[in-house]
Amino acid sequence: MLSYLLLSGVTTGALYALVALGIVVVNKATGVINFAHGELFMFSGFIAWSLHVQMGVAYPLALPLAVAAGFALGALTDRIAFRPLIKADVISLVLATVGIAFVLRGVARIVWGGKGDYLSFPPITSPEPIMIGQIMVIPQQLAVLGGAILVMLLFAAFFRLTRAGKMMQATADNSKAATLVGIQTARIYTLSFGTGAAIAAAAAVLMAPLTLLYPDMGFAFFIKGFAAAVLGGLTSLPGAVLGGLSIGIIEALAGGYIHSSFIEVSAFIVIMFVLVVRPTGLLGFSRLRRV
Amino acid sequence: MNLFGRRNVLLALFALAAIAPHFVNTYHLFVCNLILVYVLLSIGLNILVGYAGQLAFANAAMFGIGAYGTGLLQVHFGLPFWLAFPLGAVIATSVGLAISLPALRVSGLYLALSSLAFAQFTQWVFLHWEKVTFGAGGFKTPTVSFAPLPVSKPIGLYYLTLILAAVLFLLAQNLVRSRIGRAFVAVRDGEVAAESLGIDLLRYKALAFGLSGFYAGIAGGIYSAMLNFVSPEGYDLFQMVLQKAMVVVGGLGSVAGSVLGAGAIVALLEALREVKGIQEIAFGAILVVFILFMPGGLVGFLKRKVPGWEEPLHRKGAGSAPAPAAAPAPAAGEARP
Amino acid sequence: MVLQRSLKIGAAGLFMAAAAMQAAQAQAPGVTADTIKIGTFGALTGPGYLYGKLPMNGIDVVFDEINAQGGIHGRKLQLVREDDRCDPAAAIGAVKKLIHQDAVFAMIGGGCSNATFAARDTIDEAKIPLVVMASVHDGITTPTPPTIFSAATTSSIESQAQLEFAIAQGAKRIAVISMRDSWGRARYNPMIEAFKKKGIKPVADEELSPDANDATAQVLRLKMSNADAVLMVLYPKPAAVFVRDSQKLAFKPLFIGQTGIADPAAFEDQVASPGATANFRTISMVGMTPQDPAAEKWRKAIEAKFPGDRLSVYNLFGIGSAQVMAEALRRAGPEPTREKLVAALNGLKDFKVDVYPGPISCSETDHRCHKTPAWLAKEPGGPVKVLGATKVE
Amino acid sequence: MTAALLSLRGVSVGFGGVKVLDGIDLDVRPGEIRGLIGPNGAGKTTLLNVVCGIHGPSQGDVLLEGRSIVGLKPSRIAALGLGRTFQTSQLFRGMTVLENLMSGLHRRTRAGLIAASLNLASYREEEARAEEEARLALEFIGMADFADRPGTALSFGQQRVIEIARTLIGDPKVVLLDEPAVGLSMNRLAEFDRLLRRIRDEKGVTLILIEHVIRLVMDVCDQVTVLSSGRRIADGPPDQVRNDPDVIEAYLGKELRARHTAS
Repeated sequence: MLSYLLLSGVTTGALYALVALGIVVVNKATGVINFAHGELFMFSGFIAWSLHVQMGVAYPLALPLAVAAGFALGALTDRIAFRPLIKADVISLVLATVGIAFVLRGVARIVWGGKGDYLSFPPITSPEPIMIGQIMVIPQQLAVLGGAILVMLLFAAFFRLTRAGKMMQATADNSKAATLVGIQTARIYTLSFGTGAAIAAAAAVLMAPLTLLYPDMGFAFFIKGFAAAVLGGLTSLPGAVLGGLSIGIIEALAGGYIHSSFIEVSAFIVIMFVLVVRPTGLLGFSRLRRV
Repeated sequence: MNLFGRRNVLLALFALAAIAPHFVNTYHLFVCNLILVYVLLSIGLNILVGYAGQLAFANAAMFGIGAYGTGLLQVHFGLPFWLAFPLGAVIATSVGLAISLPALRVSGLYLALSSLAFAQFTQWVFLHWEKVTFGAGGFKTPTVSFAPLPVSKPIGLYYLTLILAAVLFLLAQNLVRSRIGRAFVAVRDGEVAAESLGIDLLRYKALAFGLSGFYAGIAGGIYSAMLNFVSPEGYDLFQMVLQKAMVVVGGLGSVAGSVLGAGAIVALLEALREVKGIQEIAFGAILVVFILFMPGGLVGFLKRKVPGWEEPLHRKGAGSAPAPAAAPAPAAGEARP
Repeated sequence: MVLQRSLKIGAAGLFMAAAAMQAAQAQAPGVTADTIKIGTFGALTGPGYLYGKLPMNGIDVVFDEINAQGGIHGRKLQLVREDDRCDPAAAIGAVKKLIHQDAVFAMIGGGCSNATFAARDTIDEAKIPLVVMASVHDGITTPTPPTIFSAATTSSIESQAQLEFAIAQGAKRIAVISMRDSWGRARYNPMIEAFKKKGIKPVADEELSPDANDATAQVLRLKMSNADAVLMVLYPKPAAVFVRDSQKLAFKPLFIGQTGIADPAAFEDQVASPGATANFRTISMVGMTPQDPAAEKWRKAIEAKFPGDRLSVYNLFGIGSAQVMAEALRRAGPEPTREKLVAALNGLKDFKVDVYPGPISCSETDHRCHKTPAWLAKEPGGPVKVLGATKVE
Repeated sequence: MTAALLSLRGVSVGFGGVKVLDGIDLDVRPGEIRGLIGPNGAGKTTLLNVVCGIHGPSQGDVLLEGRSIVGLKPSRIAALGLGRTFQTSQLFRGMTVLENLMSGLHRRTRAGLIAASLNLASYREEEARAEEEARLALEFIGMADFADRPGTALSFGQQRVIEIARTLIGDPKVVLLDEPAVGLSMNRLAEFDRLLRRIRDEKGVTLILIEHVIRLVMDVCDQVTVLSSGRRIADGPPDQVRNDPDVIEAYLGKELRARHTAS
């Protein structure tokens, strides 16, 4: 039983990790949380559905198109709800992204809400479960896990190796200094929001066969992804993956060994305690209070 | 004193609210009462978020605790509303105080998440502690009676809410202009600097959380009586978003702003009934546009446009007569970055 | 001669106009010489829109059809929608607005259980006729309200039927998996009552959240309990996750759904795991699925009025309840009052509605007018079959 | 010789194996203006943070009037009479200048929740006195005209001075000033010099001045302590410290020291 539960924890955790990665990429450069991240995820998923299922665009083309659409939506979010408010207080920023989330949800309800309650999306892999050792797994779940690790590695490399990545990192560390050395922080912010949403779009395409698509799916994923990101320290990519997997495993174990009614709340209880003990998450730097 | 100064506008609003029941229909009375409940909620939340600067997401949960407390004390112990109601507020206040403890260790987005986690936990308790809370189906509460007074329940409840909102408005208004209000703002604007002046962070964070819990508890008790029904749906994250929107739209760090914000958002939601099917889109878009083009909220706008509208953090003219404002002092609004 | 005739016509016309004016003055709120205003409330926004907005779309196409045929006693039906966001306070606000502000004559509505339940006092007080379209909470119709009638099978009816079906199929060890929201609890509580009445206990009682993406823990626990039938009180999404994970873990009981999953063809797609739905049966308060040839008329109507939409079971909820209301309005006569409408609703006996599996029968003492849910099944790859309708008392 | 007002006894601080402060001893007598200088990274600000209670020392003790204040909350230490200012402006942005000063009175006012929210007479009197006192404090620094402006609308130098006044109004026994003269022009510096002396002479407050502007330190301080790499390398009157070879080395490096002594 334990092995089943751990495996299911990992496969569910991979979903959360993929969402958390997008949240972290945005937070890393801008220091804010995009509360519309879940809706960007949902919306890109629906775009992919329309392309692939309705218009019959082949998968290898539908995926990059959806990712591009995600990027555009993310960049738009930056232009509308972040950049003009860069000096505003956090709560206004949060609310502005919440406003965007409402708009996206409403539009999705009008466009796709009448097409069925939960839209199904064909998997990229075979739908038949396969055996790994003693355990049956749905191949799509492995695709999600692989996707999460791939995105993590890709972006870790991106931040270390590419010029754009280094500039994003520098902006995150000290935006004033970054401006002084000639980095156009505004462009970096757009890039970060866009990239975060692009990750959300890729995540949506990978996950949709398992999660189905519906206009209100975003928030449930956002809150788990946010929790995973915070557990991982908000700016760490491996932290986001670790946070996501931890939440998945906590939920699976609580469900298996206590009762299924504890699944939804277990992660939140753990988070309340973890944050009291480690106020900046598991992999967060315990920053000195600076004046 | 300017004709459209703060005090006059608020007095006019109060007078309007006091005579409203005589010429509105049942539906409008319900909406007016709803506005007053949200006035209470957003004053409390503004103390916590606007003044003390704590990015907490637990206010809807405390609102729920107030409502459940008031309702359950009546249902389980047969207490009369008039006893259960203050007790419900006391329970919400204590929960508010309790959740301030983690707030001393975590701040910013971490506080946001831990309070969000607390809110989710509260929802879970409402749903799962069925023996006490009756679970997801909720429960009906007894109808409040204003027995010796010759008023119907909706009218009686409306005036009760109006009186409480007015009194608690004044108390909050006095409080934020005192050393306590200044301590809140000091904690918000610079924790380390505040401590260096001898301001105890734990004490003032706890006080802010406790006060917001108290206001939310009072609001919750009235809300349960208004609906005669308590169930978990009313205290979820949408509720939290509404309250936050009121505080931001009205003006962070302004008690009067809370009144305006609550009125504006409830009225907006009711007005949006006219655009069936796109309320979500309209609400979200209006929220974004408002935040973009009205920094400082409605009160920020009034401060810029209305000369008599001032919201100092001390009692004006309480000390020696203030030096004549001969110096070309810029208005508060212009100095905003 | 001509003059006489025209005088006659003129006099008749005058008389009719006067009568109409008199009638207009005496008419009930929401009724004019040529219109009847009907209100509807439910979630237009938020996840509850499936049970609000979509049934309302169904009401719309029924009203369009009736209006195209000249309306009811010459009056066109107008629909006024109000959003309740699935929230009790918003539902009370919506109903108060419909009654006191929009002054509707009667209502068809109610999507979310708690919201409608909370609004009941307001409706009872104002004595406005309401035909419930989708809310299933028993408290809406029990104890019998003065003016509320339910065209939806109430939760106790479906829950009881789910259990009886399992027993009839020879299940010995019956388990329950449910959502812990108001929709789920409205069905779960009467289900547990039904168990008690039969003198049996569920062998396992698990919970699954509406947004769940994994049900491994639940499946493992149910498997350990050796359940041979699982009563599912779930929306299609968690149900799909549950059935998929059951197949993955080789757990093959009889899966018994309810109206929430009343489209077995869509469900098969949602599960997307070949063969997983072989043991799936579901109860439904509508007797047809959207693919059914009998639903052709409604499919065309919905798709024409709401371009891009597809006919869904949720639309059918509204289509059914609107026809019940329309019939009652017809029976209430050319000078309708709310009292007459309530009397007409009370008098509905064995009224057949195409989308419902059984007839609608109301009485003075019982306003649960729809008691005949249907059983549906679909062999993987095959067509949807209606196994039959059971009348529950 | 009077007893020390503020004493450090062997204070060490380490972060992750790196010793930022190493066995610092320090005695500041009442009425003194003490300079604390040292090159970047010498540990000056860390020392200040230890005294104020923001970090605990890993070893050693800090005494205020002979009482250990280690382990007390910063707000408690402030209440015992230790004030400070910061390297960057820490005026509260949501307050006017006057309100900033009034918040400096926090520990000397008493009004509680009930008195304040009910607007009781006792509270009104206290509030009136507080405002009066804040205005006097503004006069003391010559900025009475700025009372109703938002603090953040002023120049950086003005903000620093207001911050000092905000600390002083709380009637501290000793105030730690963290680089207060950064960004002051030469003319202003002379004014500032006078202000510091007035603070000591008229208010009787002991000052500890952490400063990069060596001229100011040498002019105004009675005693100067020099830190380098977390250690105290010199302690004494300005003239003595100025010529201390270790100090010169710490500031200028070995090579220059050789040249310096040679010339």
